[in-house]
Amino acid sequence: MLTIEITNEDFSLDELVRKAKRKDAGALVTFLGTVRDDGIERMELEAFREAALPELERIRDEAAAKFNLLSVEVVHRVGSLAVGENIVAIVCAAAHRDEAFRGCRYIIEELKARVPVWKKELSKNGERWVGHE
Amino acid sequence: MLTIEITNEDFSLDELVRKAKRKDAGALVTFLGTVRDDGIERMELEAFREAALPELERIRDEAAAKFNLLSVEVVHRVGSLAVGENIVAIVCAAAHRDEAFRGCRYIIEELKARVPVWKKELSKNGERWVGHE
Amino acid sequence: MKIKVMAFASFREILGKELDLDIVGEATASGVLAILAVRNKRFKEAAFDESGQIKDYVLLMINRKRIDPRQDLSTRLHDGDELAVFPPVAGG
Amino acid sequence: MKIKVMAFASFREILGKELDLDIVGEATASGVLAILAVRNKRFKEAAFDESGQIKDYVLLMINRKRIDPRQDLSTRLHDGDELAVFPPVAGG
Repeated sequence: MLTIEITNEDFSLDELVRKAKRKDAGALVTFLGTVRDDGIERMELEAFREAALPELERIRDEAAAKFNLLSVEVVHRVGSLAVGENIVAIVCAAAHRDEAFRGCRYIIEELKARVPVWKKELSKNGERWVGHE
Repeated sequence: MLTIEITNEDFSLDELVRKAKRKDAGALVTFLGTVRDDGIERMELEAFREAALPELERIRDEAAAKFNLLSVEVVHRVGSLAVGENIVAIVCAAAHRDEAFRGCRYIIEELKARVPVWKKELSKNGERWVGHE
Repeated sequence: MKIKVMAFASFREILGKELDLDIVGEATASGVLAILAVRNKRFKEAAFDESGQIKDYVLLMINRKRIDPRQDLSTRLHDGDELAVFPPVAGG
Repeated sequence: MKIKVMAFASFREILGKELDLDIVGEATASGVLAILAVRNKRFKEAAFDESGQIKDYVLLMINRKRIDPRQDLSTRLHDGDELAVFPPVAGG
């Protein structure tokens, strides 16, 4: 019902939405993060999986309680990704759209601040860990 | 590039997202409206297509300008839909997530207020046009 | 002069989706609505209040542009114009 | 006493993903970091400033719970504990 995954594999939004759908849900909001081309060629993603999964579960539970979410699906990829590839998807289902929008926004903001995942950008000029001083 | 459709057919979010993806987009936010079970059995959707399409184009252009959207896909269904079926999908791609979230929210709010589409709910107790006095 | 009337949602159920009216002399939006009210009692009850005013929830478009029923009912219609009548929108 | 050190991102590139340290006597978070700094000059330069303070951007977890490097560095570690060292997170 509430799935959280950290994986090397790509995912399908149709599949995530199919899992998130509820009869009492009228609104599903999806955030999809992709590798943006700002001069980079690839991105490498690394996770502290054993700490990231429980942190994602806490964030999901917080969001579900705050915004009356009926279901939540989260997938975060790790490994080497090319420009345009999917990094993360968050699907939130709620009775009404305000809750679904706010719940989805909450989860991606908290994920970026709290979940132990790191990105390294690889470009022609070298490589750089994102978020360093 | 910027597709707007009013159709009897169901749609695939994967397909819409594939069309909306851009190399310079890091965030795609999708709103999916579905038929919610609050005691109804079906819903019938009707559009004034010749007026709805240009209104959707205006809304899309306003959102693209206000929120720096790189692409927008909108599909709205008409006809008879069962509980759980897709009604509307809006996909907004932007460089950053704040723009994508705000652009997607803007389009669904304006769509609901301005676009000539109507819903009739059908339940065991009869039928009711939504939004009437 | 031919005027096409289009109706949607509850008004479509009363009037049908499209009507072609043939109007003699000058035509205005309020004139067309009055003709419809005379021809169709259910439309009269749905669209007008007891004092003969258009109800607030009735929305109108001339050639796919919204008009304000409080100000623009005397708008002159021309041969081939299209008047759309519908209740508040509810899509999405 | 065995302590497992896990390192991620830039610190993984310096230290490797996992190290098993065998520590004699009592162990604290700051004690383990000091041992790592002695063994690995690149780690010392990446994690400590010139006055020997842990840099602000270094994040620490003991058994997958964040600790505050300004207050909790003297936290006692026990046999089998896991200390994780990493830079600011940047997922999504």
